[in-house]
Amino acid sequence: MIEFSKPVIGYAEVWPMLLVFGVACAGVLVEAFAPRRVRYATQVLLALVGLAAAFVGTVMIGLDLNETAGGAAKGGITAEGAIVVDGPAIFLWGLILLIAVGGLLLFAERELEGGVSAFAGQAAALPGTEAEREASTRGLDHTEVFPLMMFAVGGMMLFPASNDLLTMFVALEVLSLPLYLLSGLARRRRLLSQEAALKYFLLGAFSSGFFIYGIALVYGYAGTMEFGGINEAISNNTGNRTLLLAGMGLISVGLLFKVGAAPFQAWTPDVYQGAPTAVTGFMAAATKVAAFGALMRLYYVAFGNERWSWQPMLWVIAILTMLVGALLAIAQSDIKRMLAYSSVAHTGFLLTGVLGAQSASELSSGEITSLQAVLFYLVTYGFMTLGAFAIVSMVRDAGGETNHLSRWAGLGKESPIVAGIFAFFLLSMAGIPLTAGFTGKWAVFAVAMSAGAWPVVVVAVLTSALAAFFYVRVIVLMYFADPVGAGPSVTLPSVLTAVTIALGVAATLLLGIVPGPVLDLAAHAGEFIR
Amino acid sequence: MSTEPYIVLSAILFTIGCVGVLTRRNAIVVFMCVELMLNASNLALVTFAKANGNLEGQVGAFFVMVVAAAEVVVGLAIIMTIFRTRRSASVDDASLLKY
Amino acid sequence: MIDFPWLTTLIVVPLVGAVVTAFLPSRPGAALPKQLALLFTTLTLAAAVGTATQYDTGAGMQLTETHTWIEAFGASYAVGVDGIALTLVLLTSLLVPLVVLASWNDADTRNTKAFFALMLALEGLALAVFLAQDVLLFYVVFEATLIPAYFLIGGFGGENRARAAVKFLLYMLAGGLIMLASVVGLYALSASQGEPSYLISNLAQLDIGTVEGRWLFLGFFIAFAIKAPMFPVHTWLPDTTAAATPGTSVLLICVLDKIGTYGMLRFCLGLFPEASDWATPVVVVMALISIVYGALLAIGQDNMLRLIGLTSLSHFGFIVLGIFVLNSQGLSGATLYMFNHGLSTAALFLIAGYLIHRRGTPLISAQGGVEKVAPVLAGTFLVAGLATLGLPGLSPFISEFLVLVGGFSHAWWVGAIAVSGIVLAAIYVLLMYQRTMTGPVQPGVETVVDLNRREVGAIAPILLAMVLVGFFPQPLLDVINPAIETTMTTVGVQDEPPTVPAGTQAEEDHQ
Amino acid sequence: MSVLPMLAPLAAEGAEHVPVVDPSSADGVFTLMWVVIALPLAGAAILLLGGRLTDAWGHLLGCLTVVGSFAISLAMFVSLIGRADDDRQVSQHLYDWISVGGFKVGADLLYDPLSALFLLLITGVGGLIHIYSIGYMAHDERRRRFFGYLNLFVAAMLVLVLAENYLLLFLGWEGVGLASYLLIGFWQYKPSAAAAAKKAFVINRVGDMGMSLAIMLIFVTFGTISFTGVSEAAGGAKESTLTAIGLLLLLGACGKSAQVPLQAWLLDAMEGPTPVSALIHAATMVTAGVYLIVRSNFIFDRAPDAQTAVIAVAVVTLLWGAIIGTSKDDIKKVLAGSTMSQIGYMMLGAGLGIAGYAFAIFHLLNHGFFKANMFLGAGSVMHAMDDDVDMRHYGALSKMLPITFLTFLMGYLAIIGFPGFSGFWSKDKIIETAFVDSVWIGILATIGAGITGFYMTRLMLMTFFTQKRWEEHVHPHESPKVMTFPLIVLAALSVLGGIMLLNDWIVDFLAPVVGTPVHHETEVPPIVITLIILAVVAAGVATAWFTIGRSEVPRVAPTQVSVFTRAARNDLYGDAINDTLVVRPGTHVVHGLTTFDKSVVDGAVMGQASATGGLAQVFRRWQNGFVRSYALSLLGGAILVVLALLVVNLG
Repeated sequence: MIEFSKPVIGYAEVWPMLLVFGVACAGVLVEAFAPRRVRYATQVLLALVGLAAAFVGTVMIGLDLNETAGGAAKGGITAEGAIVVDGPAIFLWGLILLIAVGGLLLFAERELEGGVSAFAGQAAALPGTEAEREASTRGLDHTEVFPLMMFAVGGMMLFPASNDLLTMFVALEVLSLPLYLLSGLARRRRLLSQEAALKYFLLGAFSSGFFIYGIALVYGYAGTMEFGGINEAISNNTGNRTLLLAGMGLISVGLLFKVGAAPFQAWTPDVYQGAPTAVTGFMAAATKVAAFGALMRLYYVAFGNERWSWQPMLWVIAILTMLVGALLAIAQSDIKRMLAYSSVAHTGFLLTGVLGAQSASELSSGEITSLQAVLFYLVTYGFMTLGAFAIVSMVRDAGGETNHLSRWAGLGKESPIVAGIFAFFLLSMAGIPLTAGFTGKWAVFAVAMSAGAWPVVVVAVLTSALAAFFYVRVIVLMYFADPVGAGPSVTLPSVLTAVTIALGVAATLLLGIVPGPVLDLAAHAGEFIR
Repeated sequence: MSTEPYIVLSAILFTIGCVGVLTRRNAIVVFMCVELMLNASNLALVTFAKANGNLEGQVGAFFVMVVAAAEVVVGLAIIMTIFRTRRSASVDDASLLKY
Repeated sequence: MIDFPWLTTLIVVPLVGAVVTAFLPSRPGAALPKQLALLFTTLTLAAAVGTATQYDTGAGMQLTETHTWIEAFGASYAVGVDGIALTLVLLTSLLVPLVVLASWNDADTRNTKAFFALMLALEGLALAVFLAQDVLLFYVVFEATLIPAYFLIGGFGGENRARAAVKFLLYMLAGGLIMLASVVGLYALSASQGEPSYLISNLAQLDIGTVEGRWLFLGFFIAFAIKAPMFPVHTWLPDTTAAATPGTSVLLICVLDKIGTYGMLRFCLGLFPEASDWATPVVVVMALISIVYGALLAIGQDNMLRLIGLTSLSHFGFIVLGIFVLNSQGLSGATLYMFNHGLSTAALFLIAGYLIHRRGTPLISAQGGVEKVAPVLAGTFLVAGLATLGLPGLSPFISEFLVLVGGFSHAWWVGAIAVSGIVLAAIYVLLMYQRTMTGPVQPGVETVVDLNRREVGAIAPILLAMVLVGFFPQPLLDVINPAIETTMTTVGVQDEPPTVPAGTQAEEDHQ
Repeated sequence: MSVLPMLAPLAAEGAEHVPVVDPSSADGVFTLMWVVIALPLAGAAILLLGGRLTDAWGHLLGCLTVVGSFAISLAMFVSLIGRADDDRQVSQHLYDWISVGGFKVGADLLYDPLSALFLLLITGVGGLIHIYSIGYMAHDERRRRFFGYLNLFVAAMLVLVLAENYLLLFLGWEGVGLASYLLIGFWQYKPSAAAAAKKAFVINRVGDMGMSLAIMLIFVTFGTISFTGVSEAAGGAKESTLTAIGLLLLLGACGKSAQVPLQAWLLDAMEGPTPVSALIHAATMVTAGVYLIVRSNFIFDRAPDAQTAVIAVAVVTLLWGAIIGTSKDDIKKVLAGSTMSQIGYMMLGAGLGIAGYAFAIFHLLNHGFFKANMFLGAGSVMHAMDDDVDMRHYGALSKMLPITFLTFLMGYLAIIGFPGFSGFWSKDKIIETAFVDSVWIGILATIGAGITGFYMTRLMLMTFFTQKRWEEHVHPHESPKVMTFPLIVLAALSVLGGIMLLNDWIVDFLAPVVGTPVHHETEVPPIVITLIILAVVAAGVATAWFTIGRSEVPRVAPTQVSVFTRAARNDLYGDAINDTLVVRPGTHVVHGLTTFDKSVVDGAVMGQASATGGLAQVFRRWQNGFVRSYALSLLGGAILVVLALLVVNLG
């Protein structure tokens, strides 16, 4: 009989995450009990303080991490082996929290819609009915978006920090479910928003079906769900390899779906387009960060000894993803769909970094590691994506946001600063030097090249050229084309959106010119704990 | 005891779920098929737990059930709004977002 | 003064100028941004002259500054100057103020301060390209130059500017990204042999395998071939020059495109000597095709700006030829050619720009008889044209002849084909001159006024420089030669000795 | 050394030693060598850059600089004669021009008997023509610029003949080409003038191509391009190499000296003002090809095949030019054809090797005198006839323009080779030497002399004799003194040029440069050959007298003429040949390439771009909006992933 002992959670290490969850729960309570007029302010303040505190906590924990594994890694496993708080996890936490702050500011923006937020006044009210009109005249807001977002952030923090398959699954669902809802809450173009939510939900659920079945198979192979244990089982080579491979494949499907890799990318354009722009920005940036963190932990830790079999698979996926993303983006005429495909292409580049994993013995001193490169890329990607979508939310006409590209013509004349910033983000996404996009690209290409994946790098380079085309097209439209009709107009946002954009610009510029500190931080984070 | 029949069964259930998602138009049915896939996983988990002689799989099955329940909450909410707006639960009707 | 950071100053001054110009408020057409641009470019010229005075011809790479930049990438902020770089720095810093002067009123109806700020930014980045001693730094500034160039073409050009700008940018990006693969490959290679480093001096020590070397070489070469440009990746060139303002074209063709040939010299030869040698036959043939093809196309053009653009295709053929024949005449000639082509083509572009500005059309068929009404314009245009066709006494002759000698030493047929370029050059230059400047005064031309002082002032230094270098090229060659010798040592080639050396015969006669 | 056996037969044949250029450093008056060039160059710079400020006195400055150069040249010449035979080569090093690796070229000047004669010719005749131009161009508002160009020409020509190496020679070579371009197109508002100028330059460039290649080959072979170094080492080179160098130099010479097949520009070049035709296209520049070959004697003497080629070109050209001259009505074009033909004689002389070099130069100098004389005379006639050049509008001018007529007559007698006149001595010597080489060449050259007699007589008759055919409003008058003075001086020289042959002075004088000829006996005595030539010339003169002098000259050229006349009028179809073989195919190539560039080269890139766009449009359709098809692709992806894993493992 196993003697019962109180589980050790290690609050000292995981409290920032718990705090976020706590804030989310508190948000639900606020929603239930606070009077309507103070709800918005309370929710925003609560979430902001919660995220800030969590961020401070993350930094403090990060400074305190003990070195393990001979100095190669830092931190430790806690919560009965379910959660691991190591360097990369802390790094990702910090990043997710920063992006969440930016996302929160976008969520809280009320200037653009003339005093109300971008979310449906009353989601349950049917579009075009009296109820909806009433909700909008009364200036109703769904302040539930804030707790929903906090739950998602909590899930995102748990995702890359989970140390076993089950925790990972739970984290996946915790981060996904609120996002499904958030996607459907747009104030304008309700039909599209709801459709996006439905598609996202059905496909998400479908993919998590694969994910959990994969978990079952891997569990069947290894007899344990813990990553370390799985790795050990692989090195001992016990059990039925078909189970392992099939399980690995199915788990990959779930993760690759989340990061939006081809051929699992189908949901991205539809959801990115339909969801409220603030949600799209947050989701595009933060989900990718969390999912790549989890992906790498799974591949590097659980399947680390099986590298030679998943690397070729990732080659195929990465190449496919880059091609699909770059090619289809060319054909888009909606800015959000174009950014969605661009994000698919970025997934491809990130995968290029992931597949560049090499064991420590293969690396020479001072050489950039795959983990370091991908973490760095995530930083650059996160900020520029958030910033870009923030800009998208500002370009509007009478019917709300004008996402059709033709309506962006002549923006450079109308509002040189906004156009300039957007052009800067686009150039960064295209990977032009002196922007963060370039340094990120360089890093992932370099690790892939070091690992001998030169064909992937060549494809990556070619698709970058292809991708440049559609980014440049937007710049041409903004600067060198004459406006059609009344032309686009830029609604001046409140300081909230402005701060987010400023954050994005600053990060993109600094990481382009002096990426050293962040790269060092990523290097300092060390390896994953096995 | 051989685990094979259970695993085969679970695989068959999973496949049925899959095919169901692909073929059915009604969002509720599609969603039920996803649930079927989750339950196929549960069966596999429990089977492997028995075979491996530890409890992790069984615990996992519980978690999956909880998660599935949560999914239902969210899913039904979304499907309901769509249905109320469109007067249709057919997933094929929701196809404005394309190309 | 010994530790004064000359090279950083060179890079920073125009960049600061760009920022200042861009952020000081002014209306379109205001004089302030123009004066600022002139001030900062002149300061840069002063810094370049200062650098030249500090330069010691025999001392190889010098005035170097090295600071760690991105440690994780092995990248440093490393700048230095040798004979090749100094030549191009002088060219750049000389041309830009003149371009500013010549383009004084080109952007009056548009965003004037942006126009001049972009020019300054372009200058700073171009100088950084020539001075970079670190491959990543080079790559970064190399690509960064595209952005100001792109906006200069697309924002301030004429008809079809947006299309031309996109074409330009995409060509360049394609080349640049291919090069990125090689840049990244160099990192991988360098990391596999110890601490990763991007310093050219360290990379040159690498033990690069034959196959790897050739692939990496290709990545660099393709990018430079597009940049230079060479047949068959040249089609962006005439479109761009036709759409951009002449001043922009000068910056693009006379300064930026030199990066391509400079890169071949510095990186293709410097880092991949074996591969360069291996590629020589193909590159030489491509260069020959470029020479003849560009010249033939130029003959058939009716648009002056396209024509001048295409002549550059021919000239870049010569430069590439000089580089890849791998002998001292070819290499020194090619380096000098970069300088001289910058001068002569700049003069052609600017003067053609004056005429186009007055006539409102770049079409040759719309001109005629300009000499009668504007003799100074015609005269300077003729001198620039004669320089372009390689008339002895003007500087381009020296370099063209050196390249031809180099080509001939490489193989007689190379020299024989390349030399046909001088006939074709005579045809396209003189045909253009004949059709635009001579003959009866065409309708519309009679109102053309002769050049004013500002315009002459922008051209005169170029013409003067061409005559001076034409008669006294040796000071410049003395700067170039040692750097070329170093390059040849790196590649491991030597000049072929003459078959019947003079001097030895006499001794035998005496015996 | 393998060269010795090769040299042996030469040595055995006679004492024909190819001299080596071995100059001593300049001292005394020779240190002023550079000033000879610098004076006109400074003049050109002042006149061209000075603008209208120099309008008033520009022409005087232009004349002064050239006269100054002539004075120095004369001083140097006197000083040179005072030196010993083997000490008549002087060089002056100005500065290092180009030095790259083994390619070292100095700005070095070489003054030797050959250069000395040329210097006198250029500055002397040039000075006279400058003076003449003061009058001729008096009414042109751009006279100052004209003098600037003339000065530029003189400077370049002096560089050409004073250069100590091939590249510096090439500098002068191209410089005179530029001056020629500028001066042919001086009245560039006339489209014909502008076109002629361009044509001259472009055809010359074809020759320059040969010249450039020759220099490269010389460098590759000898590692130097100085005359000193090459002449010293030439004996060691393979004959085939030397032949190649020789042929390439010949190509250059053909361009500059308007020899077949690069002859077509010279007739068009008459678009320039007449003094230009006299100076550049008769007396000096066009003879640069002869100079080049004579200067490169150390190469040609060792490359008999190249010499044969020179002779072939020369003979064809001397007949070609002469035939063209017979049918032209434009007085300047007759003279141009004649120039072409006379240069053919010089080339013939140069092609004959050591035996002929001196005579080639001798004829060159004489031709410089009499042809300049005649061109200026023609200019004087045109001056009188309101710039009409058509001889059919002349007639009976001998009374109206007595000085012009008399001086022209001297030139006429000189060119047809009237005994005692300069042309008689030099042409006779060349034909005589040709007979030694080959009877056929001698016969052809003699025929050429006969034709010369015909067309020059025709010119004389149509211009100065026969009946008046003047245009209305034309009142012929003699030219001012400033124009007749040069005519008189040149006429005197045309008569007296033969003095240079006294005691074989010119042959001995040039011997340090071109070698001492061994005297070969002809099969018939020289006097017989001379008599035959005179007879043939007399026949030509007589034919002209009977066909033109005795009948009425129509004012409009008859159109019903023989095939030969028509061919000659069309310059023997030289332009047509160029057109068919070069210009038209060239135009087609250019147009074809332009299309090719747009559709194939650019089309490939652009097509690729649009193909990518099209592909994107196709794939875009896959995103059809139906969630179930997305699910299908997800399932497909899952299968792909699992299969990929399995394949890697099992395969």
